[in-house]
Amino acid sequence: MNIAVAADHFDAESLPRASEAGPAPKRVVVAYGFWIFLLSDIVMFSALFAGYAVLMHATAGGSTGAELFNQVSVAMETACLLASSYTCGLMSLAINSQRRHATYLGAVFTFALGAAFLALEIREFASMVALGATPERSAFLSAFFTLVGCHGLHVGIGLLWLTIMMAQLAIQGFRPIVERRLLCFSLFWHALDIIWVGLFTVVYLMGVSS
Amino acid sequence: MNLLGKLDWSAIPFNQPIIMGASGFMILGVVFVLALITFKGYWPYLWREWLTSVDHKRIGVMYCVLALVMMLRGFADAIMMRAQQAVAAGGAHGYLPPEHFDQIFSAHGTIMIFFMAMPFMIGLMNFAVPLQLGVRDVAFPTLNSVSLWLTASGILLVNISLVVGEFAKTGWVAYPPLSELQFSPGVGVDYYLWALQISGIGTLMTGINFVATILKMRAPGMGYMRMPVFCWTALATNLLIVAAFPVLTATFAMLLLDRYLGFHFFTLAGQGNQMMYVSLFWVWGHPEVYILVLPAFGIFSEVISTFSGKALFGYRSMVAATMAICILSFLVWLHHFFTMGATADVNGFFGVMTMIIAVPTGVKVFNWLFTMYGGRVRFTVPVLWSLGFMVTFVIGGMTGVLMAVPPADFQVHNSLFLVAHFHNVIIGGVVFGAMAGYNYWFPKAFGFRLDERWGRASFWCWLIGFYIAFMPLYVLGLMGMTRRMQHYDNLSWQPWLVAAAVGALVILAGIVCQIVQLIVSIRTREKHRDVTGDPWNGRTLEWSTASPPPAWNFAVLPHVTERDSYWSRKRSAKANAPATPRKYEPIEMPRNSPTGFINAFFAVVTGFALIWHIWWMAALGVFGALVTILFFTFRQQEEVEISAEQLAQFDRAHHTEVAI
Amino acid sequence: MTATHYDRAPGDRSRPAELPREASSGVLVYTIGLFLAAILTATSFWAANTSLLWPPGVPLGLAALAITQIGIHLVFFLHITSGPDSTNNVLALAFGVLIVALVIAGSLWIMTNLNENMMPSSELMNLHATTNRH
Amino acid sequence: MRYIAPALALTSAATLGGCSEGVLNPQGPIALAERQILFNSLGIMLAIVIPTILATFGVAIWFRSSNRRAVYMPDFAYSGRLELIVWSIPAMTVLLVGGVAWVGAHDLDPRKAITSAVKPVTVQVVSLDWKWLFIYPDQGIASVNRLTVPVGTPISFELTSSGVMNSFFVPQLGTQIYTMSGMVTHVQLQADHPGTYPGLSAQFSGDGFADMRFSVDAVPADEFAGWVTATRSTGPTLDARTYADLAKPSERVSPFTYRAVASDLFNRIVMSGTTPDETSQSTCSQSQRAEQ
Ligand code: HEA
Ligand code: HEA
Ligand code: CUA
Ligand SMILES: [Cu+2]
Repeated sequence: MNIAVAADHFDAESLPRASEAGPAPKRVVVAYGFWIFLLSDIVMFSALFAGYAVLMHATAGGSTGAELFNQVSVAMETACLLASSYTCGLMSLAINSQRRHATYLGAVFTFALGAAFLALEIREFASMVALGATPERSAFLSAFFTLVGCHGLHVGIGLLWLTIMMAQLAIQGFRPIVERRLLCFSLFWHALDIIWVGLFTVVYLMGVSS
Repeated sequence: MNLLGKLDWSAIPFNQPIIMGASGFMILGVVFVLALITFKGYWPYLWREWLTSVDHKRIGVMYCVLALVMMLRGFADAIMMRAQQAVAAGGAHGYLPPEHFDQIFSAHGTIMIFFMAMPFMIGLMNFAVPLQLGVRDVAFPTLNSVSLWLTASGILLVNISLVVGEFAKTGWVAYPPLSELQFSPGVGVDYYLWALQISGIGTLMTGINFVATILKMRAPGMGYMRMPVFCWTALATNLLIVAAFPVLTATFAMLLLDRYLGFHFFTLAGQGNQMMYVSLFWVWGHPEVYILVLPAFGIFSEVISTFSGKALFGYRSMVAATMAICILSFLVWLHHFFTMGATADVNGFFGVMTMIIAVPTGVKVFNWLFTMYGGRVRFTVPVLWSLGFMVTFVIGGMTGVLMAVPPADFQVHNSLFLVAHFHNVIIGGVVFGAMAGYNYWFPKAFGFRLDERWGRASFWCWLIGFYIAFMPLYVLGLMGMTRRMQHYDNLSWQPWLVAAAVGALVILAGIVCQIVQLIVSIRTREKHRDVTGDPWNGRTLEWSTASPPPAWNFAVLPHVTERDSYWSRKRSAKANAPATPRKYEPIEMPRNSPTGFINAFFAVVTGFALIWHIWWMAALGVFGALVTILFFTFRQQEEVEISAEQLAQFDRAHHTEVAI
Repeated sequence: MTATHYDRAPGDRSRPAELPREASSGVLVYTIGLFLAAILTATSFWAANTSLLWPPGVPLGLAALAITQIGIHLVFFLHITSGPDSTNNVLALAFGVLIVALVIAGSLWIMTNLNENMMPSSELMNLHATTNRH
Repeated sequence: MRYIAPALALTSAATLGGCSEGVLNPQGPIALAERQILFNSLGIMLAIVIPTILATFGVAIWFRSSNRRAVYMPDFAYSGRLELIVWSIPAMTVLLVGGVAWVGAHDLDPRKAITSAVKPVTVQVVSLDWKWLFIYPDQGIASVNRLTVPVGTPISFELTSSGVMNSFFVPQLGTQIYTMSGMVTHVQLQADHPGTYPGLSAQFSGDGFADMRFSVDAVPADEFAGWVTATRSTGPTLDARTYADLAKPSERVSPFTYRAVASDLFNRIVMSGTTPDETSQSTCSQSQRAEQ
C-alpha cells in the first residue's frame, strides 16, 4: 500500500468510528441513558414475572385465574394500549418535524387511550375485589395484583409525565431539552406496551388456557 | 388514628445504656460538627461548593467521606460483636442481650455492604472515571447529585434507627418468615427495607449514569480497546448495578407489601413461598459482591501497572475476564442456599458455575503478576495495599471455591468459616482496593500526597490485624461454630475468639493510623504538595491535568491515539519540542443544583413517615419530592459558560502544558 | 464532524440530520407495526380460547407469538435496527434480554425443583386438598 | 498424597484448640466423605494458590525498583504463550474441582439413601422457637432437644419448621439442611460410633437462636430399643394441644420425652402454616412472638 495515499486519506475524509468520535451529542446520551433505565425496569418486571410464575398455582383454596379473568376486558385493554402506542409514534413524528398542533393531537389521543386502559384495569380490579379476590386472599392474588398493578402504575406515571410534557411544550416550545424528554417519553410508552405483551400472554392467556 | 402513627416515646430506648450512650455520642458529634460549621460561617461555602455541587469530583469525594463515616459506625459494631463473643462463653452471656446483638450484626452487615463498601467504590468511580475518559463530567451531572443524596438519605435513616426505634434483627439478608410482620412486628425491618429501597434507587441511577458515560462520553479517539482498565471494570460494575438492583427493589417491594398491606408473597399463610425470597435476594446478592470487588480489581490494575512502570500485562485478557465475571455472576446465585434441599443436578450445576468464576479471576491475578514481572516496582503505599490484596484475596477466593463444592458447603454453610471467607475477600479485596485507590488518587483530588510513613503503618496494622482477626474464624467454623451466636457453651472456642478480638483491635490501630495519616498530611501539605499534577508518573489521562483538576477537567479535550496515551505521550515528548500553544474555546458546564439535596430531605421524611406509619407525612414527603423535580425540570438555564480567557488563565497558572 | 459519525439514539429513526424533516414514511412504518401487532395479538387471543389446537402446545405457541410481537414493537415502534450506528443500543438490549432470561428461567428452575423436592408426602397432599379446596 | 499436609495442619489446629466436636472429627459415613471432599478440594487448590502467593512475593521483591540486577522490560505487556497458560492453569484446576463438585453433589445428595443392610430409622424433626422436637413415627414417641439414635443405622430425617427457617446440623454427622414451615426437607445421616454429639441450628432464627442446641446420643441398637421402651412408659403425650404448648417460644429447654405421639401430628404441623384461618395456625408462634 502506498503510504502517502494512506496518510492523505487519513488527513482528509477518514471518519473516525463512532466509538472514537468523542462525546456523543446530548440527544444520543440522554436517550441511551433512558434506554438503560428501561432495561433495568424490564429486569425489575422480570423479577415480578418470576414471582408470578412461581406463585401462579398458590391459590390457597381461593379463586384461580381461570375463574377470575375476563378475556373481553383484557382484549379491550390490549387494544387501547396498542392504539396508544401507535398514536404516541405519530406524536413523535410530529415532534421531529416540530409541528406543535399535531403533537398536541397525538398527545391527547395517547392520553385518552392510556386513561381508558387504566380505567378498564381499575374496573377489572374492582370487580375482582368485589368477588373477595383481594391480594390478601392468596399468594397467587398477591403476585397477580403486584405484577399487573405495577404495570398499571407505570401507565399512570406515564400519563402524568405526558401532561407535564405538554405543559412544558406549551411554555417553552420545542427546546432541545423538551424534545429529548419527549423522545424519552415515547421510549417509555412503547416499552410499557412491550411489557404488556408479556403480561397478557403470561397472566391472562396462559393462565386461562390449559 | 394517631397523628404520629406508631411513634411514641417508647421508641427511644431510654432503658438501654449502651444504645443511649452510643446515640448520645453520635448526636453530640453531629451537633458539634454542625455548630462548628455555623460558628465558622461555612454554611454558604458548603452549600454553594459542595451540597449543591454537580461536579463529579466533588460528588466522588463526598461519597468517600460518607463511606468513611459509615466505616466508623460499622467498625464500632464489629468491635462490639468481637468483644461480646470473646466473653460470652460457657455460662456467661456477655454484655449484649440477644435483641441488641441481633441488631448489631444486622446493622453491621447492612452498613458495611451498602453504606461503606459501595459508596466508597462509587465515590472512587465518580472521581476517576470521567477524568480517565478525558471528559468534563458524567452523562447526567444533576442525576449524579441526586444519587449521592439518596444514598445519604438511606444512611441517615439507618442511623436514626439507632436512636428512634430499632434496627432489623434478621441478619443483613432479612429472610422471611423471620422478617415478616408475624415474627418481626417492630419497625426494625421497615428501617432496613426503606433505607435500602431509597438508597437503592440512588445506586440504580448511578449505574445508569455511568453506563451512559462510559459508553457514550469518551475523549475523541478513545475506542473501547483504549479505555483504562479501571473504566472497563467500572463499566462492568455499573452494568451489574443496572441489572441486579431492580431485582432487589422488586424483592423488597414484595416484602414491603407483605408487611404493610397483608400480601402473601413470603408468608406462611396464603401459600406464600419463603424460598422465593431467598432465591430472588441472591439473584441480586451474588452480583452485588462483584459490584464491590470489580472496581477494586480496576484500581489494582492501575496501581500495579503505574508503579511497575509498565503497561498492564494482557490488557485484552483483563477486559475479557472482567466481562466474563460480569455475565457469570448471574449464573451462580444458588450457591448461597445449597442446603435448602434442591436436587443434586441443581446444586451441582450452580456449584460448577460458581467455580468457573475462579478462572477469569485467576487470569487477573496472574496478569498482575506478569505486570510486575520485568517492571520497576516502587513500593509506595498503594502498591503495598495491592500486594497485600494479591496474597490475601487468593486465600479468600480459594475458600470461596471450597464452599462452591456442595458437599463441603453442607458442612460449613452459615458457619464462621463462611464469615471468614467473605471478610477475607471483602477486606482483602474491596477494603484494600479502596485504600489503594484512596492513597493513589488523593493527590489528584487535593493537590498533595498522603504521608507515606503513616500510610505504611496503617497498612501493616490492617494486614496483620486482618490475619489475626479472621484466620481463627476459619478454624472455628470447622470446629462447628455457626455465625450470629450471641453466646456459646463450648469453652474451647473461646481462645480463638479472643484472638479474633485482638485482631480487630490491631485493625483499629490501623484505622487510627489512617486518621493520623490524614491529619498529618493535611498539616504538612506544603511539603507533600504536587504541582505537576502527575506525582506517580501516571499513565492515564487523569494525571495529565492539574491537581486538583479544574471544574472542567480539561480545557481542551485530549485526543487519544493509543492505550495509556498519556504515558506514551510523555515518553515521546521528552525527545520532541514543547507542544504548540493551545487554542481555547469557551465551554459550557452544568449549573449547580440543590435538587439532589432537597429531594433527599423529602426522601428521609417519606421513609421515616412510612416506617412509623405516619401516612400524612409520607404523602407530604412524596409530594415535596415531586414538586422539587418539577421545579428542576422547568428551570430555564442548565449551564454556565466558561470563557476561553478563563480556561487559558487557569492553564497558565497551573503549567498544564504537558497535557495532550 | 457531523452527527452521522455518532451512534444513533434509541428510538430515533435513522435520519441523517441534514435531510429535511419529513414524516410520511414514518407514518407508514408505524402503521405497518400497528397492523402486524394487531394481527399477532388477535392470534394470541384466538389461540388461547379455541379448542381447535392441541392444548399442550398452546402455551408454546403463545410464547412464540409474544416474542414475535415484542420483536415487531422493537423494530417498528422503537426503530431498533442492525445498523452499525445502533450497535450499542442492540448490545444493551441483548444484555437486558439475557438477564431477564436468566432471572426468569433460573428462578423457575430452582423453585420448581425445590417445590417438587419438598412436597409433603402424598397423604399430606390429600390433607392439604381437604383443608384447602372447597 | 498432597492433601495430607493441609489435612494434618488443620486437624492439629483443631485439636490444639481442644476441639473434637467439629466437622474435622466425623463420626459417620456422610461427615467422613464430606471431610475427605473438603480436604481433596483444598489440596487441589493449594497446589496452585501457594505457588501463586510465593510468586507474588518473589516477583515483587525481585523487581523492586532498587534492584539493579533485575531487567526492566517496559514493553513486556503481551505474550500469547503466557496468555494461554494464564487461562489454562485456573481452567484445569476448576475442571478438577468442578468434577469433584458435580460428582460430590450427586454422591452426597442429602436425600440419597445410605447403603446399609440395616433398616433405616425414620425421625421427623420440627424446629420450634427455640428448641428441637424429634418425632419417631414408627416408635410412636417423641423427644425434645435430645436425639437418640442407634449406631450403625441410617437415620432418615424428615424435617419441617413450626415457623421461621432453621437449619438442622450435627457437625460430626455431616450435611445440614434447612427446616421450613409448610415444607418437608430430607436428609439421611448415620452415626458409626457411640457417643454424644452436639447439634445446633445453623440458620439464624431470632432472639433465642444461640440456645437452639441439642445433643445426639448415638447408642448401640439394643440400647436404643431399651430407650424406646423406657420412653414409652413415662412422660406426657404429644397431641395437638400439648404441641401448642410446646410451640410457645422458650429458651434453654432441658431435654425431655413424650410417651406417645398423635399419629399424623407431623403432617398437621407441616400443613398448619399454610392454611389460612385455621385453628391449627395458632400453633405457630404467631402472636406469642410479637414482642411488646
Ligand atoms: C464490606 C463489608 C464488611 C466489612 C468491611 C466488615 C468488616 C469487619 N467485620 Fe463484618 N460482616 C459483614 C461485612 C463486612 N464486615 C457482613 C455482610 C456480615 C454478616 C452480617 C449478618 O450476619 O447478617 C458481617 C458479620 C460480621 C460479624 C458477625 C459474625 C457472626 O455472624 O457471628 C463479625 C464479628 O465480629 C464481623 C466482624 C468484622 C470486623 C472485626 C471487621 C473489621 O475488621 C474491619 C473493619 C472495617 C472497616 C473499618 C471498614 C473499612 C475501612 C475503610 C475503608 C477505611 C477508610 C478510612 C480512610 C480512607 C481514612 N463481621
Ligand atoms: C467482595 C465480595 C466477595 C467476593 C469477591 C466473593 C468471591 C467468591 N465467593 Fe463469596 N461471599 C461473599 C462475598 C464475596 N465472595 C459474601 C458476602 C458471602 C456471604 C453472604 C452471607 O451469607 O451473609 C459469600 C458467600 C459465598 C458462598 C456461600 C457459602 C454459604 O453460604 O454456605 C460461596 C459458595 O460458593 C461463595 C463462593 C465464592 C467464590 C467461588 C468466589 C470467587 O469469585 C473467588 C474467585 C477467586 C479466586 C479463586 C482466587 C484467585 C484465583 C486464582 C489464584 C486462580 C487459581 C485458583 C483456583 C482455580 C481455585 N461465597
Ligand atoms: Cu440465653 Cu444462654
Ligand atoms: Cu455469592
